[in-house]
Amino acid sequence: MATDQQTTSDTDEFLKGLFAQNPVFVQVLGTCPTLAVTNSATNALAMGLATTFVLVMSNAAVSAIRNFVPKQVRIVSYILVISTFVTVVDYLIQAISLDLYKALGAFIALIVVNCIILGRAEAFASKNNVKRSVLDGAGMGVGFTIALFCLGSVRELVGKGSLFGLSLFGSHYQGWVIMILPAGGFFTLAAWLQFFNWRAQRRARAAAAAAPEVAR
Amino acid sequence: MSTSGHDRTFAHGVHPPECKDNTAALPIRQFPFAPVQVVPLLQHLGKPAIAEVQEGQEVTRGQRIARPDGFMSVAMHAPVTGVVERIALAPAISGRMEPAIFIRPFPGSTQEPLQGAPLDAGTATPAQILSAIQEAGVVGLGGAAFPTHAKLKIPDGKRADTLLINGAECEPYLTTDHRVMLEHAADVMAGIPFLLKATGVGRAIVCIEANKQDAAATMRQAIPPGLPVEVAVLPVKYPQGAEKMLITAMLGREVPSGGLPIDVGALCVNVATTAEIGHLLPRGAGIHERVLTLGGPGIVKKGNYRVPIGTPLRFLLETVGFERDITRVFLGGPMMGNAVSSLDIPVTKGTTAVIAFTARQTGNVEQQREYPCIRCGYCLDACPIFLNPSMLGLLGKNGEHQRMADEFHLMDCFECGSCTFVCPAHIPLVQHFRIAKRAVRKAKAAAK
Amino acid sequence: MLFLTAVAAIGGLAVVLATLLAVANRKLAVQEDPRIDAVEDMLPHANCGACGFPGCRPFAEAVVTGVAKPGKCSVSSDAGRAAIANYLGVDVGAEEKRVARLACAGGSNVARDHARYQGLESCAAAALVAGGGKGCFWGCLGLADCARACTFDAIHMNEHGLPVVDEAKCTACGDCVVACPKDLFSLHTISHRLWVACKSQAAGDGMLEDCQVGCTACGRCAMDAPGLITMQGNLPVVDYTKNHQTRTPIQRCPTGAIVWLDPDGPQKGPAAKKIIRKGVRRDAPT
Amino acid sequence: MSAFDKTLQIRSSPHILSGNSVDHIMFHVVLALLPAAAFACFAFGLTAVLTLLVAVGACVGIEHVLCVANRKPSTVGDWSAVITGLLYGLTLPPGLPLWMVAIGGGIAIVVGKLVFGGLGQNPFNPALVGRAILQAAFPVAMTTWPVAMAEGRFSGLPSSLLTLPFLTPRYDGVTAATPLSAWKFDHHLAGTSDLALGFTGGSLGETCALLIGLGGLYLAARRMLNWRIPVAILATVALFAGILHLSDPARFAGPLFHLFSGGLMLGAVFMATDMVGSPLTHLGSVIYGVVIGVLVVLIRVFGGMPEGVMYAILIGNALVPHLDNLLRPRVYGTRAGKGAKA
Repeated sequence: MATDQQTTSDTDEFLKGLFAQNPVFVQVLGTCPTLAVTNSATNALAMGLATTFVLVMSNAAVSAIRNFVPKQVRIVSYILVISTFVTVVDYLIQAISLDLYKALGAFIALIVVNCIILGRAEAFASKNNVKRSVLDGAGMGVGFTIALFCLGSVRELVGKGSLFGLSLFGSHYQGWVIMILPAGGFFTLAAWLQFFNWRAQRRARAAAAAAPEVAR
Repeated sequence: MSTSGHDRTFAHGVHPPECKDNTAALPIRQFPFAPVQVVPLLQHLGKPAIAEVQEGQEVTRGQRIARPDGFMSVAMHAPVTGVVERIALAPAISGRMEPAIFIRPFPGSTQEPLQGAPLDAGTATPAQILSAIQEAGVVGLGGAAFPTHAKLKIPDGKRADTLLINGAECEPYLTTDHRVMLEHAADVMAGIPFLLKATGVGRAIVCIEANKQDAAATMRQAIPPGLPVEVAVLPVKYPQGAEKMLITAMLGREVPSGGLPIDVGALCVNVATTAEIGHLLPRGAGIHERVLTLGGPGIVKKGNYRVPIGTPLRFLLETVGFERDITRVFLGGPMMGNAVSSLDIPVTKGTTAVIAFTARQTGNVEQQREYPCIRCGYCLDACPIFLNPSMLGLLGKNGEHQRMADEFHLMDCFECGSCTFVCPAHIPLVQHFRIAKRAVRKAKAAAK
Repeated sequence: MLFLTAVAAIGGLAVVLATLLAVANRKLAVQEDPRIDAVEDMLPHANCGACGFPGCRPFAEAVVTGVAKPGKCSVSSDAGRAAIANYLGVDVGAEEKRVARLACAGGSNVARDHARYQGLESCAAAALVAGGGKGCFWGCLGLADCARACTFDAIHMNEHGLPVVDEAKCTACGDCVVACPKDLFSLHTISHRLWVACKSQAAGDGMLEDCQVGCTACGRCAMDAPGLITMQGNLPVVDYTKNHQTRTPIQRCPTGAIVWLDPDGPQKGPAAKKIIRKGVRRDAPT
Repeated sequence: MSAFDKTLQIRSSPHILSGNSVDHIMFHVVLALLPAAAFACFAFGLTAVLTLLVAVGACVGIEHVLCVANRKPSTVGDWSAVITGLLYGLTLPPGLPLWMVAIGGGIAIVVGKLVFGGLGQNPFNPALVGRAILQAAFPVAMTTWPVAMAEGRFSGLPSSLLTLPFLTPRYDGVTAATPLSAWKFDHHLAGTSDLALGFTGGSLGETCALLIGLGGLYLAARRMLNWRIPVAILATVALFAGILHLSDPARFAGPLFHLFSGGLMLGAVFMATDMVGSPLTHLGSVIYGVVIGVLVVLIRVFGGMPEGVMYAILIGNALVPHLDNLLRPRVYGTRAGKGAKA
């Protein structure tokens, strides 16, 4: 099944990850980092970018080796590739900001088992050429980053009244502590999922109403 | 065994308003003949009887007009001296059209009932008694209309030790058994020897609820010397008259799930059925009329009447009078009775009462909106067989009929209506169960 | 030194794990006929059971093993059945399209109710309460159990509360046949155009009070088409093994209980009286 | 006689109902809550009146608005939203900013009840869900307790009550620890009679244990409350606390203190007995009550928080489906080894 899928344009390949197949809001993958590190916009963005880097690089590598690796050992190889890049990111963040590194903690290492990455490697990169795999990884990564930022900004805004650490509502704002706690992650994710489902349903209804009785 | 214990009863159950005062004191009155009596060939559980008369043939009151078709069937007798007008379909309470014999009474006839060869309880063999009961067309007059001879036939290897004469009459409004016990105590006592002989049982207990103390006293006095009969008074509770509940209340035994009373050595016969056997067998006659209560707020001349079998409900209501705002008529008590859609339905052997409700009574049932189940648990405390109606209702609503039967003992439900009666959310639980039971039976039949 | 240790560790792990994988691959491999998956993919995934199998996958297994013919799937299109037959290199086993037919025409405009049913909005529920209150004890109760049971959106209730089958969408899955508590539905090949739209065993004028379009058992259709139609009970029965492509039997029917099902609606004979009552009349005196 | 010319109605048996109904039960629960609510108003003055009004108003309002927005008939007529609002209001500390009261009420109805499908579907007590989320969101405001029976409570309002929405409240009046936190953190024991009669600080409904018990008796007498649950909870708490007290009276408070302090009475009588969230069977009810009772004492004595009734009941709620599934009633005629006798 190593045939390249050439039905969509390169741009679409990138854009699909942003909304139509957003890994968090549509595919509901990678919920562990989604819930754990989105208590502030900064953390969310950093986690998103780190994951994007790993996604792009691992997709490229997996795609490049797809024709050499036997089917039986492909998962082992993918994990090896992924964990290598995660280790690189781990060092990278440590070098950029130690505070950020401490805030993200174990979740950087846990990118290895983020099912978005292994999922894309298995579902896409192993069947497509390097260029399209990189685009797919970038799209998924940006989509993941957008989703994390959606959560992180809302949680920081409601929980602390600030964004990227900048206070927005003045010092008298009463922060909602629960939004910073893990429980707030669940509530916010649920609200966003609700919004995306509602949007999808409304579109489906509009499409059904626009199509003039095709079925008959 | 004590005969006055008030502690003997079953667990759970409900206390609906009794509503018996209106008719309990009224003696049984003979009802006139309708212009046409409609005698359905199927008035019992089992196979319909086979008509033995032709159109245009003259029949005498009490004459056999249909013979039983096999063991699970009983004979039919002419309710009136007259002429067979036609044999055609007539509406039945089941919602189907069933074949029936239409008899037009002779206006000038004396209407003297026909009698046959008498049977003596002392000399008859059990087989003779059973066949005589079948020939007399006797079925359970408490409402189920199960052929009595089939119930009394003890299966090989089984043995019964107690015969319960069921005079509980726990349904609201109903007073027929009460009046029969007061007015026909001798017939009841004459019937018991036949039943004991036929089944080989050593003792009989007449079970009466505590709201019929006068009947209990009358029955006690009527016990002839030497007859092993006791009278027991039970606390008032619905559904005490259900066979399983009565056995548990009196004997402390539980009929196994899916089993019969005989599995725990008990037999239950309705008191009116017993009286009928005691009346008919010594005369060699057959059932051609029965006692029923005409009651409910929609009826003007409420009372207990001896009504010829086959009297159409329309004639019944028009004779005793009805309120203008009558909205609902049902046969049997308000807890388990069946609503009728057509007044062309005739009175059959299983008709214990005709109750009519007016808009006032029906209003408080129908205008109650249905709420979601709030898990109050009232239904669990009401169900006499300890089901979980709350859960069953939920599954029924979702159409999970097979699961109801497999996991929650749906088929043990006998539709007494206690759960629906107490449900504050007004969920039609029993209706859900009926649909589910039917679906499960249908699926089972299809699988075979 | 660190570099060497790392290479040794990962390389050593690779050797051990590769051996493990090789063993697992040999011992635990499962073989299943891949054509079953392929055929299942080509089926409509309706799992309706019209083929006589519990669902699409068991049917696919049966087709692959040659137990059943692809044509048994009435839900799939002609092209779909042909594709499966082509893929497996077997014969389609063509069957004529069948549809569900309703043996009742007593909508609320022509049939009256004896009593007003109250309770759960379902035919199965109403049928258990004194038959549902409809004047005709055999007739359609109009509470749409069949329309709800239909997974193909092929049954819709018309303005008189009578279900209408969309022959184009009907796949003869039989769900409505099971759902109807009055057993009014049956499956027929689409060429059966001569149709008795009544199941009432009642006869004569008495039944006309309950339904204007019911069969009065007058027997004219049987007289006009001897051999093709026989009266059984109080209803005409069409023998579809005979030549039934004739409109003769409907000509003299006084109520229009026997009809010719044209694709654009049922055609009544010229003798059928016009329906006078037009409005919806759900309650009439008992 | 005249001829019969009517159309009959037909419906499935039974043809009579007991006359009880859901709104009837709910209304009586509201009635039973009124004495405790009235006492709260007496003890805390205008603050309590406003808090309860806003709590009930928020619950009823949001339920009505969401029903209408979803084009469904409004369900506020069944009184259940009023109960949620009243119970929720009674769990709040007096002086909590009204904007927080309103938000918590909305959360109680939306997250606690409507997302599960409305009345009858909610696994947890909605009032407690609202309070739990509020407690997690605003831990400081939710644990600041103005004193009861303060002077001038009927003439003025504490400034914290009228804090503008989304701003941090500032407290100007006298605040005090609740008896439970006083015991836990300062080892100060309040008198039993003060506790029972409600002359101590705490949430609105945590004060007068006797009036709550009275409401419970009223409902139990009308069979609108499963008495097994409060009895099991209170007995377990008394027993457990009593054993601890006997083992080390200096370290552990006595059973009476535990019974009458905090939200135990309100929780045991009105919250744990919420029909929707409690078990169907009698044995299940007792187990449920014992579990809650044990949890209450565990949290109070060994946990980090002074009060644990809320979490105990929520955990108890979570057990209910399993209790119902495990403890199915034994169906008539299925007793093992009880077959034919003859």
